[in-house]
Amino acid sequence: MSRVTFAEALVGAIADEMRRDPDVFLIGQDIGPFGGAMQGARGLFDEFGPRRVRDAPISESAMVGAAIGAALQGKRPIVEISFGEFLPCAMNQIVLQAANLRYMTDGDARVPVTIRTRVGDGPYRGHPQSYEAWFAHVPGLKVVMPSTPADARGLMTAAIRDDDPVLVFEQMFLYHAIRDEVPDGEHVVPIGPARLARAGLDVTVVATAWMVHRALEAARQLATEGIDVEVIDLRSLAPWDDDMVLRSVHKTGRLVVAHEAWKVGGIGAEIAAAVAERAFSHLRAPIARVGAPSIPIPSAAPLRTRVIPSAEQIGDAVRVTARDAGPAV
Amino acid sequence: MSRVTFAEALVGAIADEMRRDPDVFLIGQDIGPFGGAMQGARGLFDEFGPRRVRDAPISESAMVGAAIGAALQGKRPIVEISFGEFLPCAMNQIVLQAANLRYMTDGDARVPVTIRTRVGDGPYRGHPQSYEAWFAHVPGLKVVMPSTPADARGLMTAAIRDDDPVLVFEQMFLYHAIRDEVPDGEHVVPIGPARLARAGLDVTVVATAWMVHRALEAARQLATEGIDVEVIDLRSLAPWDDDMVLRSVHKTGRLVVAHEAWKVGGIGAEIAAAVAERAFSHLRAPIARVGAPSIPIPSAAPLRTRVIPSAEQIGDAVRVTARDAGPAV
Amino acid sequence: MTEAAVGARESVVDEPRRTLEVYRWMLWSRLFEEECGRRNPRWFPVEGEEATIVGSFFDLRPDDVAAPHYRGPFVVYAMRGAEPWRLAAQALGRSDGYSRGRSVPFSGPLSVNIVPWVAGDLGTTLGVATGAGLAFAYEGSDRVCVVSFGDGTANRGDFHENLNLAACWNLPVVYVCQHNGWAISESAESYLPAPIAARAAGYGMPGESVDGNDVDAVRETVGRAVQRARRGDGPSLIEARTYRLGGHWSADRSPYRAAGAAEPWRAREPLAAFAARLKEAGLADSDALSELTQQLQAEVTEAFARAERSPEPGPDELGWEAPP
Amino acid sequence: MTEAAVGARESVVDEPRRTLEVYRWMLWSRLFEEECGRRNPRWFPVEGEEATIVGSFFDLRPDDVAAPHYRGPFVVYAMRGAEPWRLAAQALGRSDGYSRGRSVPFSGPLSVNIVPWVAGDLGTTLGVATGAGLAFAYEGSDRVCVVSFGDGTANRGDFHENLNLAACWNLPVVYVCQHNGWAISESAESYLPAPIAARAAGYGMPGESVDGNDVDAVRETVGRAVQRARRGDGPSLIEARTYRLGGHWSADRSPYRAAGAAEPWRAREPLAAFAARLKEAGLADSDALSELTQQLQAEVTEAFARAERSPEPGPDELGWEAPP
Ligand SMILES: Cc1ncc(C[n+]2csc(CCOP(=O)(O)OP(=O)(O)O)c2C)c(N)n1
Ligand SMILES: Cc1ncc(C[n+]2csc(CCOP(=O)(O)OP(=O)(O)O)c2C)c(N)n1
Ligand SMILES: [Mg+2]
Ligand SMILES: [Mg+2]
Repeated sequence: MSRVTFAEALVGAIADEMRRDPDVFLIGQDIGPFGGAMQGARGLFDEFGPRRVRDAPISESAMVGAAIGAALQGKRPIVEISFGEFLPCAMNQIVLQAANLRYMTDGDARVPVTIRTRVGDGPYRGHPQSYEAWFAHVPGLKVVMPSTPADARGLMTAAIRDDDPVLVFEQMFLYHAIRDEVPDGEHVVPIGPARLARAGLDVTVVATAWMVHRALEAARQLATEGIDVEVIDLRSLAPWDDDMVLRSVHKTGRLVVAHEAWKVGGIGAEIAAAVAERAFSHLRAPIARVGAPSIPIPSAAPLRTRVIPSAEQIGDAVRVTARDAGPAV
Repeated sequence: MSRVTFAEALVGAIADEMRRDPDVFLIGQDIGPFGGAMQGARGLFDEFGPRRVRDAPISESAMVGAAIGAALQGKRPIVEISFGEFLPCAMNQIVLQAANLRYMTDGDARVPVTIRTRVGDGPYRGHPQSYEAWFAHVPGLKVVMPSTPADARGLMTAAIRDDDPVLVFEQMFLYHAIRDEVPDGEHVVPIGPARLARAGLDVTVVATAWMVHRALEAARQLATEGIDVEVIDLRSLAPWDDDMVLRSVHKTGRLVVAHEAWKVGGIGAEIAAAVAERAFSHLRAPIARVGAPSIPIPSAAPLRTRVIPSAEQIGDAVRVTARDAGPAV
Repeated sequence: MTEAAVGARESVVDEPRRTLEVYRWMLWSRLFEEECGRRNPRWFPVEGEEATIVGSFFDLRPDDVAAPHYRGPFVVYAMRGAEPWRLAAQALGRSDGYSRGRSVPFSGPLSVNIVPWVAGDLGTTLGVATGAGLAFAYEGSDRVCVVSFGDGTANRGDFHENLNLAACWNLPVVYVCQHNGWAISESAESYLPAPIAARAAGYGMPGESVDGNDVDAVRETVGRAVQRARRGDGPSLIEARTYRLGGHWSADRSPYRAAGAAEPWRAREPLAAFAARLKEAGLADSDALSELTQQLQAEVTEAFARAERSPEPGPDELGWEAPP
Repeated sequence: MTEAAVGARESVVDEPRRTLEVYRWMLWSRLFEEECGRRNPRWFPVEGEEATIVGSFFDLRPDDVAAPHYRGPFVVYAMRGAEPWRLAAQALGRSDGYSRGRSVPFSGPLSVNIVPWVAGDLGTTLGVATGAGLAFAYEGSDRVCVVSFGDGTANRGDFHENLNLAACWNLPVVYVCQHNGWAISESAESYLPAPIAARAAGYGMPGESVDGNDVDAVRETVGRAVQRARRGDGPSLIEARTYRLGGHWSADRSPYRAAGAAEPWRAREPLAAFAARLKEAGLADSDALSELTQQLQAEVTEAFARAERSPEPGPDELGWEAPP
């Protein structure tokens, strides 16, 4: 075990995979001597040099397209899109090539491309919008979003080893804020299973990335009020762990979903809808969703703070949910 | 009243707005002498000429960007993206410019751009994927999806007159298949309110575009089985008519949502989640969603048929929902 | 002509056997694609563009990657080993088609080292092809990728990003514009303010224009660019000027095109010209050529007959989360 | 020099009063932006690029549209009438900033006919600027739009699509590349295989390279292109070669850049050179210039002081569906 930051865990995973597998390489902007946006590729250039750590022109679409093409030739490229707000520039390659290739070739083509990108609020406040829900809607793509250094390492490793395209959404606030234990050596977190971040009996909170931490913060407060919250860190958004979520809701009968992206049409909508479809008879209160309100994410810090869901907001949603006595038919 | 096709209704709305307002013009591919993909711009070039009906190079991003820029100068451009599968090519302009401008300028900038596009299965089977759910997730965009010639005309008119960017998703199967009454003269369908396509007491079905027709077909069959289905044609996806949907669910206690796009992460997820949040105590059965399974939409007709939700599938979902006796707590 | 150019000409256009083979493939393409159009009113006819297509891809090595334009790619798949009857099944959307009915009709098998068509949006295959070049550069191999695309497609942002990326990274990719003068109903004058080849200078790569109806010229020009790429000297852009004799799709009568506009090009359509040259050079006589036509037509007919016995795709072909 | 060019030079660079005004704005930009950087470690410094920026936009008419690059746009907003203290408030994210804290710090007021910055993705403003030109062409007005963008941004697909669209439709847009040799940590040699100006030929539009540190040359070259656009003769591409003397952001010490790499450029930074020329031409003496500096610095300081009294944005500024 060593204590590393979220960013260090991500870089560590990439470095280890590059050591293990000569077909793994990195394409991105400013990933060379600069070390990547927010130092998210730090040290890789020094160790692996310009052949395997390739600074690219500002051409997100070509970067992703080239990664896909190289993947069809047996390579396992990682594309670094500096910030998630640039994914729209590469949308055609991601949605119409990466996602379709395997199915449309009846499995002949595999696309082991990892697309990593930084999203959400963060220390520098730039480029906060996060579109992970779009990609979870598109068959053929996998989507992960870690909340801890250990999962950052394990999911990045799994993404690189996966034979399908995987998008890794790296929340920026977490980047340098957290230092935590990460297993030494091989550490793979399979894509799919969620993580039980806190066991509880009264209310299930399903959260992603930064909101996992805020949900845990809320849970600590709620414990003092006699509400025992179960926090599930979704960590894989596509596929997502319906099993763990449904089992938890069977137990608690109450569900709150929390994420940083816009509430409307966010990943929480899918979780909530699936639970309303498949665990309805176990629900004892309305499902609640917590997410950003329907405005573009503003720039100034005091506005940003009001837009991004707080631990208090999550706590309030849980309180309302817990208070509800059960369905009035 | 005249009886026109869906496509004719769309073209009629555009023509009328162009006659009314000299600032309205059309940008697209093959909208000139050719008359637009699937004849969706038929006759406009003859009447308005090349200044106002502008054939563009294959440059979806520039087309949308140019429309936005012209809109900031007081024009009201309509951009025709021949098929919805090309929206990913213009995603950066739609999401980062069109959607942000009004909010980020504190309302100084308005973006009266209409983006029309063709989606779904259709007579020629090309370009079936439909991404309307993405846009409903992005604050600052409006999204409409008509199912009848009358609404096609009325919503297109409203879109063109709206001061915000509106995406009009035109389902291709409906294009020439339906001929129906459309009011003569001015006909505006406000963006927002849904349409009660069929009143019923037992189960609410919320559907979009083609699936409205299939839901009605299912409802006719179900009526013979003693199940009285209420069909709501959502027609506006952002904003959507939570009021009508919630009121209907209050009455029926049962909800099925149906759309042609992928079920997972589709617009149905948002509807289902909102109902599970806000009308939970009225729900007497699990919410059911009907949509395409999680595979890229295949090309061959027999495969396509299996992927696109049928009236039978909607009917089955309703039957299961109706049968459910109410929540077992 | 430079030394390299002479080398290229020698290596690609001097062997009678190969010249006849080129003719054979162009003819095969004409007949096979006609059959596709006959059975599918939404097929995209390639008549008139065969010299550009065959000339661009004929001389590639089997281990090179070919990324043909969506219009007329079947001959490229066939030259590289795809089975005609399965291509026919692909065109018809049958379960023996290479994608088993899943992908667009003009796709082909990955096994013959192509970039398959998995969607209909133009421009993205330029990215995937560039990526093949990236893999080859990464490996230090001497494989190359040739990608063709339409003159309309050359205006998509992906064109720019990819040519620039290939130039920056010195990738072994040859970009061939299959310039047929049209993008559906729009004529190239309306969307191309300058020759495509003039765009090459902006990326510091060679750009050449070639008569796309002269298969020898196409082979030579593309051949030179391929050699350059193979040597590690980077990408090139080639504009092959040809003409779409038919409509955008088979049933399209092109009412938007001035009457007679295609006539000058019909007069110089590549097959007849090639046949005349073969006869002139004594490589084949009329009898041989019409026998060849008959033989190929028989093969094509047989391929389609077999394809039509292939079942329509069903649940097995659907795969993944197939609903019951 | 052509006749038109002479006309352009006459109209833009011959008036002493205007020349002094140009100097004043360049100096204002230097001082104002320094202040921004001092208060915000994530500011994007523009030191060294003032001649390109002021020279590109100074001679526009108020009813023209200006779409400046994200690096250093404040002087463009100010020249067109934006209030410095509100720009300062914008830079600081205060409620009196033009976007009331909503948009990125480098945005400005729509009222002065600009393309505002509403997101951080590079390239999209090229589309919006092209659309301004479309509106002008549509109206038949003689207004024009000048848009500037970085040398790194020139590789985005939007560059290609928009220059081509403007060329096809003959739009009155002048595309100015503010070529400062860097895109964050990458040097232009790594991402530009050829000069940007060489890309113009691919769109059949004039392309020129100009010394971006020579404000007269920039004014003249852009001025000529503006006149051309105003006359209805269509778009142009201009590459103004300048240099980013500082880091990508204020606190960036550019460790990725070879030590001393900036020195030759620092020696020719535009302000000192301009001051020397003013003195040489007898338009100003050292005293006048240092007095001007003091006066502008005082104005800048006052603007920031006032901006800092502006409240932090709160619920009122949030708007729309503001949560309670
Ligand atoms: C991104 C995108 N935009 C528009 C289309 C619709 N479309 C299909 S074929 C075609 C014309 C293509 O022209 P060109 O590239 O010259 O190829 P050609 O058809 O002439 O072979 C168009 C516009 C598309 N398929 N993809
Ligand atoms: C589409 C997009 N990709 C990447 C970035 C990240 N980024 C911000 S500034 C910058 C460098 C831009 O270089 P250039 O266009 O030359 O402008 P300069 O910073 O030199 O003024 C990059 C890559 C971005 N903002 N947008
Ligand atoms: Mg063409
Ligand atoms: Mg730069």
